[in-house]
Amino acid sequence: MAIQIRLDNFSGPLDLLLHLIKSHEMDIYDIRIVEITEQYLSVIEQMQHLDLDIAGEFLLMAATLIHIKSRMLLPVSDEISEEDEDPRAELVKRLLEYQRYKEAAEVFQNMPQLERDVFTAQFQFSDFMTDDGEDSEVPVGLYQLADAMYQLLKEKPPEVFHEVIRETLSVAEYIDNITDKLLERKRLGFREIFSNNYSRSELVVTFIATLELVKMHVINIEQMGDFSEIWLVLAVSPDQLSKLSPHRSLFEYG
Amino acid sequence: MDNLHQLVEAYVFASDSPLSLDRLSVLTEQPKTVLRPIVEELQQQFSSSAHGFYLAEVAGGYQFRTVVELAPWLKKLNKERATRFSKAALETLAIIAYRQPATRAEIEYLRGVDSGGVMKTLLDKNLLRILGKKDVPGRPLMYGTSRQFLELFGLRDLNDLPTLKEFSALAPELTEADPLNPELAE
Amino acid sequence: MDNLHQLVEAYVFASDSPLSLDRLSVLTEQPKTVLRPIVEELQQQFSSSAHGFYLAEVAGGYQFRTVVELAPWLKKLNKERATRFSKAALETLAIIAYRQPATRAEIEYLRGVDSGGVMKTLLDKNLLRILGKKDVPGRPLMYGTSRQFLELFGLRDLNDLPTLKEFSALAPELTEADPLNPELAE
Repeated sequence: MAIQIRLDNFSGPLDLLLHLIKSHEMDIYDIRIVEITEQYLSVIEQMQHLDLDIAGEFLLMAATLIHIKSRMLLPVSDEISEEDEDPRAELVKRLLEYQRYKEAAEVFQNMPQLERDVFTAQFQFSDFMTDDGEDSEVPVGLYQLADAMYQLLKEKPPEVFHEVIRETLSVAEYIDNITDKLLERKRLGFREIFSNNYSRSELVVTFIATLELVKMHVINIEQMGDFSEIWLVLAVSPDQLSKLSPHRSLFEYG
Repeated sequence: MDNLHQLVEAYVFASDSPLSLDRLSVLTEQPKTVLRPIVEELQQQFSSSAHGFYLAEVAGGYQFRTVVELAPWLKKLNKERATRFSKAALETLAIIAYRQPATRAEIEYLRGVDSGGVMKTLLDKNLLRILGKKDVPGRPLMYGTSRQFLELFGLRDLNDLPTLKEFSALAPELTEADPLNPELAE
Repeated sequence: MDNLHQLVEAYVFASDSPLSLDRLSVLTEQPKTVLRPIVEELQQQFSSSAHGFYLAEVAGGYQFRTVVELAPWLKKLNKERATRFSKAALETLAIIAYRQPATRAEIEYLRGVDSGGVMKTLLDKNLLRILGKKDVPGRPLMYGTSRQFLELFGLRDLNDLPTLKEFSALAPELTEADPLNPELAE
């Protein structure tokens, strides 16, 4: 059966999945996973023109379906089958939960809405004027407060904040950090040289440190293909490396 | 005061948002025990089908609103101020309304899609508010619905939300769906 | 139509501006000869002193208005509104909340306008407090937020302020703007 489905009619992968389950008259508690995966993938294949962000979310669900399918095909060993959860359980739970809110959204849509179905008085004061100056006032909440700050920062160039983001980060220190890690591992993924919650300045300094190490022929940079992981590989012996340390002051960047 | 009934009616009519008994009490300088029967009287008075509007109880207060049945006619006033909500916006609103406080990660786990943009729109329309931070690692923001949300749908309070069970055809043992693990969403 | 009276009442009630008989005629799809007696009936009905508003004839149309005699009372509605802030006040408060201790010069640099008046209002409302003098030439005053500020926004402490980083993540198209580090706000 050829399905003509426009993905933008669906608010997300769960919405699409629910639609497929219903249109194939499946029981949500007993999804025929092979069939539904096939159907789902065929819909995804049609979406050549979809923007990448959305596609990613739909593809994630495709991966989930394929994963469940593969787990269903695995032979079930007798000993643990009692405790083994149905591979579909998590998905079913999510679908049911999503379905409730999807239905709630439809109920909301049909409820009488102010200014659409129901109106309040368009009141006019008699014979005295109100202070119109107050009209621009907004109700106050945390969102409004944070938004006010956010809008201000967006308009102002960040140079105002250099005094607060200036941290005592030296390139030499970061060169040491990277070489220390390389002494342990010989080979490091580019992403691994950053701490978990790096700040912008930390990122810059780390990057400069990396370039510096390449320039000094201490490390080599390798990449297998476009957009794949970038690897930092130690190009000198550990002994040579330790000799570098005394000169670290040369790399101080003020 | 001689004509408190008249004054209460005028206040409710003139206020741009629903007036609570507390507020009315401050405005009229009368105790709530005196005001309550007056409000009830007004409700009764405008409940007759002869009237085009009635005294609704919304968001913890009272407000005159047009009768729902006249909606198709009143559309002709062409006020078009109403927001048309997208499916994504209504889903997000529903999740937050029923699960509040809810974090962005929880919402996105449930919907399966990035919801930041939709949430921002709802926040800008004052339908959501930030309730604080959740006491879990990373301290994500928690969101809930606002007073304007109640006003939009003419709800007295959150207990007034349609019960999910009423329109959900779930197997009975599952109607009390477990709260999902927010951690899973991350 | 069965209940034209009800519909006319609702139209006049919900309309942004006074409704003329001509307009009412188009809206209700009824001739003016039918509508005129209905409008007169409505005028009569709301003319009693029991009502807080009446059907006024203004600018060639009809509109519900509050009774003139109640004006002194109704003025109080303006004064006793729930907490609202002007954009200027909110901006100033936000800058001080996130960047305290902050001097007036810093605030004015960010806002680009004189902020003395707004700051005075906020100080009068006890939302700000003076933290001391900054050790720079001229020794300007440093400002921070008060306990009342925390109460107003339902915050336990300043760490409860939404981090601008998470906040900006709501709107992907804006993430290029430099998000502030929450830690720096203290």
